[in-house]
Amino acid sequence: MDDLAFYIFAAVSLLSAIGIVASSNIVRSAVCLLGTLGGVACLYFVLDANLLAVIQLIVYAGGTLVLMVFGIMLTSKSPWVGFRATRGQVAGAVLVAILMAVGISTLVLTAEWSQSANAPLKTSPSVAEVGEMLLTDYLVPFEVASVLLLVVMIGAAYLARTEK
Amino acid sequence: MKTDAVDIVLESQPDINVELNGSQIQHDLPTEEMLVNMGPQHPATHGVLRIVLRTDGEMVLEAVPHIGYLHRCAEKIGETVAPYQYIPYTDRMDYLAGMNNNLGFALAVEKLTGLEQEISKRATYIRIIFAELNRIASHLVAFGTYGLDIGAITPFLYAFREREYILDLFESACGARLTYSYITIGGVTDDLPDKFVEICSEFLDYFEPKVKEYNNLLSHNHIFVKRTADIGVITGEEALDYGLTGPVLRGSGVRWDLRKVRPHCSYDEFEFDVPVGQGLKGTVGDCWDRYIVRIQEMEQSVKIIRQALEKLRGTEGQDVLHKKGKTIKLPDDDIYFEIENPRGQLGFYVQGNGAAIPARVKARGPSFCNLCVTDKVCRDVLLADVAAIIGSLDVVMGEVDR
Amino acid sequence: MSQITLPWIEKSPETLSGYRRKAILLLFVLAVGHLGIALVSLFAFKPGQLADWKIPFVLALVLGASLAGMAFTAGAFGVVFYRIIGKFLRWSYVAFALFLGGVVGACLIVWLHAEIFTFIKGLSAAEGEHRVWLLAVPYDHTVRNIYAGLEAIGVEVPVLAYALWPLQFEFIRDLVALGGIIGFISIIPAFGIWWERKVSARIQSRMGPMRVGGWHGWLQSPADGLKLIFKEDIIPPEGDPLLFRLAVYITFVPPICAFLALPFAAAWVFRDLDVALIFILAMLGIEVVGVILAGWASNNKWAVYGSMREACQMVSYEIPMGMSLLIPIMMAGSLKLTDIAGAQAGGFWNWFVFANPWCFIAFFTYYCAALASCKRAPFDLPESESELVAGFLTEYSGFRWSLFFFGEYAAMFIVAGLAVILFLGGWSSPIPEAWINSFLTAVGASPDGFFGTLARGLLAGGPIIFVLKATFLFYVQLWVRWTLPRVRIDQVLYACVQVMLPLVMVLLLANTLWILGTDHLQWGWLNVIDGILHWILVGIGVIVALAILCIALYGFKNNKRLVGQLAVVDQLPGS
Amino acid sequence: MILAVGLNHYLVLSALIFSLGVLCMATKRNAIGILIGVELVLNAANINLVAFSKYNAGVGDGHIFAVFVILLAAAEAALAIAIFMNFYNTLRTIDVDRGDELRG
Repeated sequence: MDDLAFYIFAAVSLLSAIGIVASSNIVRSAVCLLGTLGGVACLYFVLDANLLAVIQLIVYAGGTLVLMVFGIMLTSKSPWVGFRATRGQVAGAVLVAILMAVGISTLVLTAEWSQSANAPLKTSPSVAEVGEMLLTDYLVPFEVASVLLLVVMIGAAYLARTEK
Repeated sequence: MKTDAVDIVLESQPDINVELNGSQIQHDLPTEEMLVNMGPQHPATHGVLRIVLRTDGEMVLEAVPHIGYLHRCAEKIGETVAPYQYIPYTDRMDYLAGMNNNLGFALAVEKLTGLEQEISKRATYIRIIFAELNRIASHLVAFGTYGLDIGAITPFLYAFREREYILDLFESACGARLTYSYITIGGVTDDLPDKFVEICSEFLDYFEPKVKEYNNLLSHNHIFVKRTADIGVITGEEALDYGLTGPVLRGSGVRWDLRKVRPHCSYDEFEFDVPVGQGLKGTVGDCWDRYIVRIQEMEQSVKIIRQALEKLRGTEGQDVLHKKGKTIKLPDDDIYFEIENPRGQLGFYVQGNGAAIPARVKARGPSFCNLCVTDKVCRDVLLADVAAIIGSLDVVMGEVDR
Repeated sequence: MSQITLPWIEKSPETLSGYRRKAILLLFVLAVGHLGIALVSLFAFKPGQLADWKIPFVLALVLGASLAGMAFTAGAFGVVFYRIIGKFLRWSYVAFALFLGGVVGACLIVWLHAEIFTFIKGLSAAEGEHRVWLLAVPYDHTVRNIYAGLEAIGVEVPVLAYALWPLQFEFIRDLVALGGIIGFISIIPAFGIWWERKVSARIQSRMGPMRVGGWHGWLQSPADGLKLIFKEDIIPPEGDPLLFRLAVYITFVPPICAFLALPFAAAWVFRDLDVALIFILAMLGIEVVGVILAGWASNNKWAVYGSMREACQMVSYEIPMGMSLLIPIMMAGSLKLTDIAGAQAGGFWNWFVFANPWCFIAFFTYYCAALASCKRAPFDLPESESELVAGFLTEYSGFRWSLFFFGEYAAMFIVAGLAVILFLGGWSSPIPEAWINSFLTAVGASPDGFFGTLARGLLAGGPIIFVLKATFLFYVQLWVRWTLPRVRIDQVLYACVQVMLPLVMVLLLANTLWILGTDHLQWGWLNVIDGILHWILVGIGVIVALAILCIALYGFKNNKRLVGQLAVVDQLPGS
Repeated sequence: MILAVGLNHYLVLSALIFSLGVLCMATKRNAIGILIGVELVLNAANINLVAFSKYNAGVGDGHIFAVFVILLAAAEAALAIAIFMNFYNTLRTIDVDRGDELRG
């Protein structure tokens, strides 16, 4: 069942990702991004990372994506405004991307991972464990991240204002 | 990499800093101005008013009212029919206060022809009763729809519940519930039905405590006060400059009521107050003041009707309709006469040329004059405030467009 | 029901009888046909001939045909005899009977399913790996195996073995449960809208829907739904048709997904996620995207206004909402909704809302924020009628429009349910179970007997109590909506950022320190204060509950006095 | 069974999404389109982290890293959109190719 779920959600995320690239309309790209984010969140569920999945949904889909759509609305005049790259650029980019995908995939498939790559661990960290790790082992990054968020909040508010 | 769309964006870019009232408005975010058509089909424009809003986000920079969607040549028709036949057309001007419109035109014509002195006392009191009942009905609609504009739906139904009783009273007297043509040249078309006085005073007993209910429900509601106080302030001077009349003028603190200062229809025999806006919740002349003046006027109308019902007791048997009303010929003269309508001063200019049909009829509608202040008040307000301001002006488009 | 007219029935008196005769004939044929299939399927399968390769055929042909035939026959029966049925429906209290019957039936079905699932789980697995030739998935129980189990409990119907065979897969069981959830979700708007109309009518001293379905127009919502389905579906040509269609589903699906994690009782939950609470919040958050897209794709300025307001409002109110919810989480020490509700069992004084002052205030901040995030009045700015025509809904019509309302009412129920689980004790009843048990013993009924089980099931907690509590909070949402005017957008944001956010932060901090003091450091004086405040809050809660009850009773008894009465007007000649 | 999912499946999926993200960044002219590409790349990285945490190292380190990545992505998006607002305010377009001048 998990395998089937993986294939379904992987297909959803991949197709949506392709949709992001293929769509010339930026709002449609953003909607496709919702598909990818949702698909990846479902993959987290499949991987037993429940906390991460809901964080992905609440922060990415509920927060960042709304912010992006907001940004799109503030910066474009009609739903149909789109900028396209030239054919040459697109061809080059596609070539590079294909090379990159093939290269990384080959690397991944040929690499020898330290443990058995096909036997998932039975125990996944629970929410409580992740929380405890955040407040013990990773306390400094956690606090730094909170300061960073504060700085970003102030910085974003400052930057978005027009100069007086 | 230039595309057409980009060029359009570049060219049509208005200046971000808009100069208004001599003050520079700085905007936090780069935004674009948008022209929005509010109306003619919009729930908050009370009919077919169309307001073109120039907005920056939620901020309304400019609001230009466009009128004429309900134009029916009412004034021109006045030149083709006799005054007696013109009465039904006045009903359809301010369709929420038909009685008052009838009264205005009837009084103007009576003054012109000198019929004024021959109207019986009973007819006068009946006219006053119906004009004031209609004032209550009209203010009830204003109160209810103002609640709707602010987003409270329930007061509307309460207002209409009471209005139904008034309409029942009207129906019993003249058979119509909206376009009455009851007050006519030479008096009123028919005498009061049986038991009208008792029923009417019972209605007043029932209605008076309801005003308190409205105040509890809406007037002093925190959200309502927050939405209306200090919004759309019109100072007394501005109100006079713009020629505003009625509750809109009195809301700005100017104690001017034609029933007091130039009493028509023997209003001078009655005792009543003229409520004015005092800025209880905010500044004098804000939306809340205009609103509360209407509520208080309903109470005063109740007072007037009570007295009129008292005075009516000794007048049984008097003729309520003067025979000459239908057959008058207008002298070669003109007249302009104003009365106090629920919405303000309703004036009729009638010019005769010796025939039965007037040479010219012109109406000065209070809603029309009050509407002109929109442009001034709806600047630098939020979109939601536009609904609140238009609602507080209480315009009736039938009368604006005529 | 009788209000719905169908053209092919109402055409003319002559053709009507003809149509009806033909329809009845068709019905008869259908009924006989599927009775035949049912009989054949009952007797044609011999226990000796059970074989796994027959499973797809039996499921598709026999069971599928007879189930579809039954459904079709029932539907056609309803259509043909709707006049007669309509007469029955017009009897008062039929609505209640049907509603109660529905509740009891749903409970019975759930109970039956639970029994069947445990029965299948209890079967011994057949040896070896089994496959149906079309189905590559291996399974444990063969049809023979299930039949053996059935025989052991005395049910010797071979076709049942085929029917039960799919239920051994978790997937199928999930589908069944999903069917239940979707059924519940479709009842909420249908019932909720009708109820809202009745409540608003009562508040506004009028009657509300009175015609369709007889008793108080209780079938109004299905009739409206039918109308909406047949309405013309308009898509603005200048907008983005794809996103216009998609936006509906992005708004409609997440609240339904949220039901997957919402427990109705300890065992009545589709997936008891350990992050259920954040999952539900995330789902409510994704709804915004759909609304923004709806406004954007409509290419209508009012719609864009609506969606921008929605974005502002929802994104900002999610923060106080989530932070208010942190307080009960802190009290329970878990994100699992079943744990949080379980921690409040045993009497209403154990509910978190009365635990300490911070929780008490947090309940109200949560409820306000939830109102705002459900875009219910007084925060209904995104669709505010008098300002934005209909906001993001301006261009929508017909079925798409109704799907938005499905989503909205589902979200309303979810926030009400969350409030119940987190603050009001979830599905546990206000009375401790021990009291009920002792009362039952005092009366003379055994707590484990039939009446005892029934009483405990009804009173001591369970889905019925949960739904009742959630429905009350749902009702408060309606109540507020029909009483208050709408706030302005700047006031909405001011209330969130300047009032609610600092308040909730203070509450969070205070609650943290409070728990630290009472539970971990065990300061005696703080515990004393805690106890006193706790009982004061319980007292307030009892007073408020009694007051609401008294007002409700007063309104119920004097219901004539609420409506404006002026009897003499009826004597007027005109009326 | 060849379709049985293992670590490699996740890694290949992540590689594909990563490449699509890069492609998105390269082909989109709209600044927000580029931001979307960045989000894709970060998501690809996250899939890797979580998959490794599940199949390899075991403890929740991967989860923690992924949480931080999501957090940073959110922060980055907020900041980026603020910058785009500024960009748009100055140049009246969101086409990144037009932002080739160094004056503000």
